[in-house]
Amino acid sequence: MNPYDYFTHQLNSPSWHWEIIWYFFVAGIAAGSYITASIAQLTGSKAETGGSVRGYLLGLPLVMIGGFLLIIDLDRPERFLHMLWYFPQNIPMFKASTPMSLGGWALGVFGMFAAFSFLYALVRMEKVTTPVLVKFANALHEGPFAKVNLILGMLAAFYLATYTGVLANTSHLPGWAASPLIPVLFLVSGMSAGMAVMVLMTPKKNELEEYMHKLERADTYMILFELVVLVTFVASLGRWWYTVGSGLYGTLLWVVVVGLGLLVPLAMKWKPNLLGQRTAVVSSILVIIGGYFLRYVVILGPQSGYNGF
Amino acid sequence: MAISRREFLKRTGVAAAGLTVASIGGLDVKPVQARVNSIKLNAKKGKQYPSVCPYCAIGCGMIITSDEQTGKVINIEGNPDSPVNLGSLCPKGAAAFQLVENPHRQTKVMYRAPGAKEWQAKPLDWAMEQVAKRVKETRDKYFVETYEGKKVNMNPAIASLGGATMENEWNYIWLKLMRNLGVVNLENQARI
Amino acid sequence: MAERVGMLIDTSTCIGCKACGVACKEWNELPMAPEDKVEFKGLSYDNQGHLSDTNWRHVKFIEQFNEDRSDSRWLFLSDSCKHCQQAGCMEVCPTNAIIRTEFDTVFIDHDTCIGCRYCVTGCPFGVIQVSDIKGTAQKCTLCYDRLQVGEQPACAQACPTDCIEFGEVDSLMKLAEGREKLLKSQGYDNVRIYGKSDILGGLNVFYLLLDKPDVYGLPENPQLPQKNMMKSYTFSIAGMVATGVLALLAFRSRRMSHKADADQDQDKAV
Amino acid sequence: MPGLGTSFGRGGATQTPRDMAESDCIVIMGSNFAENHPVGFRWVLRARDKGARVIHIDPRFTRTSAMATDYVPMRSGTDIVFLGALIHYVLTNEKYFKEYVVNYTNAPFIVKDTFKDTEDLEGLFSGFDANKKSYDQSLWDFEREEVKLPDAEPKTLSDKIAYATKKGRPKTDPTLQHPRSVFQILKRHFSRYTPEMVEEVCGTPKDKFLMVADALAKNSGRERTSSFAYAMGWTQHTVGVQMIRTAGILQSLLGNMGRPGGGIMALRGHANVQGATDLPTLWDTLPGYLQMPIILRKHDTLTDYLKTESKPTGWWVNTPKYMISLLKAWYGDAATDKNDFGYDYLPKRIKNHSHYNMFKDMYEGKVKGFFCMGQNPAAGGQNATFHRKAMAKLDWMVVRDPFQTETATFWKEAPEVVSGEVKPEDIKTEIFFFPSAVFAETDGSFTNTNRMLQWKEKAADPPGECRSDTHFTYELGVLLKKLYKDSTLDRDWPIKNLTWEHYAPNPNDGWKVHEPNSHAILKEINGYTVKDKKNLASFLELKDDGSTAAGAWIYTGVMPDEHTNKAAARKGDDYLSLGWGFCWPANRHIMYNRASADLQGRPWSERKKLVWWDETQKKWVGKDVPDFAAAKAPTAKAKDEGIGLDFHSGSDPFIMHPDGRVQIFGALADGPLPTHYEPVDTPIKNMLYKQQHNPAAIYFNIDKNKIHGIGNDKYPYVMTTYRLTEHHLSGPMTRWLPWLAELQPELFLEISPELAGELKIKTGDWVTVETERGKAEARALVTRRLQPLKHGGKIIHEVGMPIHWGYAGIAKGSSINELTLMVGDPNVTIHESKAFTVNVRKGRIRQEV
Repeated sequence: MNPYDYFTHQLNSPSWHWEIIWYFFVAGIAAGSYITASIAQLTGSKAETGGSVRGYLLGLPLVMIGGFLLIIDLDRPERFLHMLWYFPQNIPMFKASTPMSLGGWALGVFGMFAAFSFLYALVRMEKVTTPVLVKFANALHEGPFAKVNLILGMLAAFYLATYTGVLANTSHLPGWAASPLIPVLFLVSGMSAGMAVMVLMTPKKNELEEYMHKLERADTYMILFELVVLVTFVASLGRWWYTVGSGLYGTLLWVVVVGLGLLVPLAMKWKPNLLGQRTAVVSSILVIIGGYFLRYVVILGPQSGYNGF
Repeated sequence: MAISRREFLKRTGVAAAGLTVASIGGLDVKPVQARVNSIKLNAKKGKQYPSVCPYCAIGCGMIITSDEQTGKVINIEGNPDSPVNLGSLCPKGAAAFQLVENPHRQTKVMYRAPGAKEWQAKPLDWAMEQVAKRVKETRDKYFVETYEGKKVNMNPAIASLGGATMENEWNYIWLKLMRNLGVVNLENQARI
Repeated sequence: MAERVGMLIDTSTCIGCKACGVACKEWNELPMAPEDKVEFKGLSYDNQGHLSDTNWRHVKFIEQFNEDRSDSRWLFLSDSCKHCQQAGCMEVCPTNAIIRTEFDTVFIDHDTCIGCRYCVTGCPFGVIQVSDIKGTAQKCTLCYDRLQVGEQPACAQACPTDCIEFGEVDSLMKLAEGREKLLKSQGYDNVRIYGKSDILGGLNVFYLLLDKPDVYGLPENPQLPQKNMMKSYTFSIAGMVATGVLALLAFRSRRMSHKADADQDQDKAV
Repeated sequence: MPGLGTSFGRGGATQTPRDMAESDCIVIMGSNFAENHPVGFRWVLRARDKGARVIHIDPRFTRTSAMATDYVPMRSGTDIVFLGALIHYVLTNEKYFKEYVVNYTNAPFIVKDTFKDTEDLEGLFSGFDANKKSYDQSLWDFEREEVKLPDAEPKTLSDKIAYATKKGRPKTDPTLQHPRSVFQILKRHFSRYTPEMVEEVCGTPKDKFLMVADALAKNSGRERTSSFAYAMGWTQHTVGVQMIRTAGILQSLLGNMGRPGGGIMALRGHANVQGATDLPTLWDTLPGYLQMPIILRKHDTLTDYLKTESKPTGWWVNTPKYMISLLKAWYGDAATDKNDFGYDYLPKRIKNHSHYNMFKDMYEGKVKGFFCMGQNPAAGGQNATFHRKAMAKLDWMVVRDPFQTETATFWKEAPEVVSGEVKPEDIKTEIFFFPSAVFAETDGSFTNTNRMLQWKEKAADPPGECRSDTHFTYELGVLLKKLYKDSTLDRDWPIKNLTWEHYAPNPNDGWKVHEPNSHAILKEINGYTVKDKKNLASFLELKDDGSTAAGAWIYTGVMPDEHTNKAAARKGDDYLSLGWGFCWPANRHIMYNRASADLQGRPWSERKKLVWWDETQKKWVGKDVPDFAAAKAPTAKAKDEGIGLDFHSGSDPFIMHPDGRVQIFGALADGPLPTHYEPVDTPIKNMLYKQQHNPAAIYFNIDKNKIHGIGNDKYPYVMTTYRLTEHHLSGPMTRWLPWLAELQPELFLEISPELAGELKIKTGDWVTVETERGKAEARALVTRRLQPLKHGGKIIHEVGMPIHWGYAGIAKGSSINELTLMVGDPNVTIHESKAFTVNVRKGRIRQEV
């Protein structure tokens, strides 16, 4: 009889709350939209890229918002540069053994690629016409360097979308450390949410109808994949499934994330005219909301019940 | 073997910026000069006074360090040279610093008039004179020279409680003063 | 590089008096816990519950009594940072604020720490918490400032029964092995040393326990958080490939079926 | 400390905590050593690590039990049955140290036939006066040879007094067979204290008792020694003093007294409670354990007093020297043999003026003015509500404390004021609150639990208007002397002639706040020659002709000359550290250490060597200062006609006693031998005698101070009260300290799961504990460290609460002294908070109303 079960309460929660939830969500969408837009850019026709290029508008602003969220989450925000520079020695601060250090750099690098593509999007939408910029943007997106730039950009995006999951795995809270599927879950959720936003951003023009169709299908694939990954994730948590699967977080997960965020949009994809014109819009919004609450549950669930939460 | 406890008295107080090899994961950087913030000990360097713990009767030896400029006590810990406790203390002894430096500690003489609802602050000298006057009044009024035919010279109207937490020197001059005022109601915690 | 110093905590002589905790607070000027947290916790004589930013040494109370009290024992453990050889907190700290000092102890440099809180969940023992007032991570420093002037940590000096013994780790290990033999001979059958090199490469502050570690709330086999990292990265790469392929599939297939139309358009356009 | 005083001659711990590391078996009973004297406990652990048995006997499994090799449960208040049964075991199984008992104790003495034992009178000794509730102790005297006096004329006053009061030497039977020998009386007295009786009365399983008996027997005798440690668990009973006596008898039978690793370790509670008993701010004694004059005995003149108090044989023959030296120290030149050195001006006690009588007088309006310094009766006094009511009757009151304690603010924060029952306007007491300096802001000496004076230095000036108590006393004395300067009344003689000015502070002592001259005070305590004010190096130099002055003869030697203050000596070593501090008397650390050597002066065993006779140097040598006449050979013959120490032989170690031996048979207010009586509030009746409670106990039926009596079913559970290591007594020195308030923030009730189950209480619930005296509420801590005990057929539950809380401070809570009873043991009028009965119910006090 050991009523003093010190073990379960001994670990501490880092008490990462809304700033981190929003950062994960925003970073997911930034990466997801960038990857989708880049794939469309590489595979799609000139007409299609007309639509997909709007995806690039998301990258830069969301990265900036993400960076801002990260800084205000710190207890000493004024020292955020310590993430990149080790002042006591005046050398760059780079530490492969911690995802947070790499994540910081990844955010920076991806921000650069997102900026290029953001510029390209403005060029394509004739918002920017200064020749040198136009030439530069086109070179990077249509010219010989397109493949290299977009591939590298996508790698940075992929890392940005998954490192947050790896960071959660590289900890001791049972709910986070038990299953290695969190990065995949965040990635897929980011992709589907990103695509959903791009769907919302695409104006009703018939020449984009082709592109819209592809986007819708990609989004459907992502939702299906996310469903699979989510279920396997909860199963792979083993005895710690309850941290996300039961109680308040459980209801949010099964009802909002899976139900509203995945199954309903899936049904809408299957019967596009369920709500007539507005089905696409509604399903995308639901996906986005589902994406947010997925992060809410996966971040707060495993922390609840520990000191400092 | 263990760093000897007697080191304590030879406080060098040199704030060495330690030279460390910090293992920065991945990138092995040249020895990192551990920039240590202002070492607390400096703040605690001061004049040391051997003392004895005021709590239980084991009589643990203590070293009180007080700051030379401000005259304030800045640290109290066990005296490694005392054979009673070899530098160790119990939780009460270790917290003795807060017996000295504590915002809840009273620093003003307070007076409560009969029937009053609140304290009033009063100067120390005034209070001392009042107490002396009260003692004389009460003693003179209720003094008993003889009782049941025997010479007793006692003063039943004044009582005193307390003593086990104060020094021998106080106990001695207090009992000397009280006895010579005729007080018989004189007690301390040895009974409780 | 000074020698590798640490502390042996021999729970067979710990009387649970919490002098170590108070001495640590006195020396490091740590305040009382926030008013609302100070209450009767019902955890036997432990009303603090765990280490925190204002409590760097916490004494645990474990009552082991069977129904008829024939087998009765009250275990105490003075818990603090273990200054591990492989320190989870140090490995995950993104700003290198947690350094290995010349005494081989783990020290948080409060001028570098940015309060990101990653070390709080990096530590397998739940030792670290970030202070809301100072905004930096707080934990036992093994009295780094005292060590530099040749003194032993405040808790080791305060411990009335010499349960916390300070010294060089290898000589302490010999002392611990001697104590282990003595205690076994006196009938303490499942006494063991917790913190040899099998645990995170060896703990500089290690324990002589009277029972299994989890009775004391210590993990049986703590690991660095990085243990999960590689597996996690491999899965994320697999995930990347999967989503990449799926996305490509979704975007390219349409092009296949309409390849003909595209060619036609080209013909028309040309 | 009459328990140890009556048995061995001095009221103080006989060994040092360090010496317990040499014990082969340590029995901790009536004490929670690890909890309340944690640093002293290191030596018990060192003994345990060397293989010693550490046995803890206590109603609760505590921090001490956690460290002990064996834990033995028992019901509070039944210690005499347990210890008596140990004596019974030692006697019947012949496990006593025969040579030690025959020669060093009064076992062979033959008692007069007027003595009748409790076995004959069903729980009473002969000579009991029912309405005076006291014994005529003359019936318990020994059969004596006729008196022999030295032929030389008595030179000094002490000799004259001794000649006048000398009695014959008691008759003895070294074979210990004589039916009226102390040995046989003892055997018969404890004949019914069998292991079965222990199981019946104490609730301790028989096998556990026999394990303790066997461990003690195995670890005593020539080669091995055992020691006992006790504290409030023994003293706070109506039979408290007799509990200590029982242990004294047992340890003497086992031959453990005066030997390394043996003896009785009295663990005293306060930093200077030993000092406050040596220099007694107590009602019954003068410094150095001299009796305070009282009209109930022949104390009319100095000579009457000395005849009554001085003992013709043994060390106390010197009483006149000490009394006259004290008076010389107080009145200086004004004290001459013409005015009996001012003896008549000492106030005479007219009755028992101890703590409860003081508050009874206060309650009845006889006490008008009250000094309360460094004590907290409003929460620490038994039946605390009564204490507050009494203080409300005062005209004026002075409170000195670093914090606003419960006593300082009873008129506005006490529960009865907060609840509106009592209005501040109705409390007419005028109160002066003086903030006092704390230990770090004053110099001076403390006397610790093994009689060692240690000097502490002033480390800082007290803040604001805080002043030390010594400063307050000195200033008050100066003011009073000024007020009485021109008085011609005879009764004011003592105030005018009191030696006081030499305490004046030294203005350039380097501090802003100047303290009175502690060195001058300590010098006066130590004693000096009147003519040339030269410090005395030993109490042997004290005279009874007024040529010497000494505030407290037992401390003489602490300041052998003007420059050495032995209390400030700081050269320790790894055993008795004679170079650290000063142990009274004469720096002896282990008292009665002559008993560590046999009749020829050789140590009983090489392993337990302490003090022995060195034939070549012709004096006693060893690891400690010999507690014996330095040059008196072990083979020296006792002189029947001699007085003082001449009356003793070279093998009478207990020099304070008239016969130089342990008083196994030693008269006290409630009998010459310890007898088990049930506590005043007890669930079951006395299984041993018709007499239920201590016949000589002192009761106070005043206000709501009601007794529960025996088997009162309104209050079925036994309650014991105790201390925690994180707090100090009623709390003023710890509950205001954040670091300690945080460790134990709230009052709790420890309760066994069995009882908690019956009352449907879980850990953390609020519970209310009730007695006739009052109510207290606490959080429940359900724990198996407490257990119900079987007494014959009946199951008795025990609960416990720590004593530290009160309605002021950072950590607030009910004071358990709302529950306790004002009742006194006959010898020292100490209360019985360790064993009384209560009722426990779920919920808070307020809920019910």
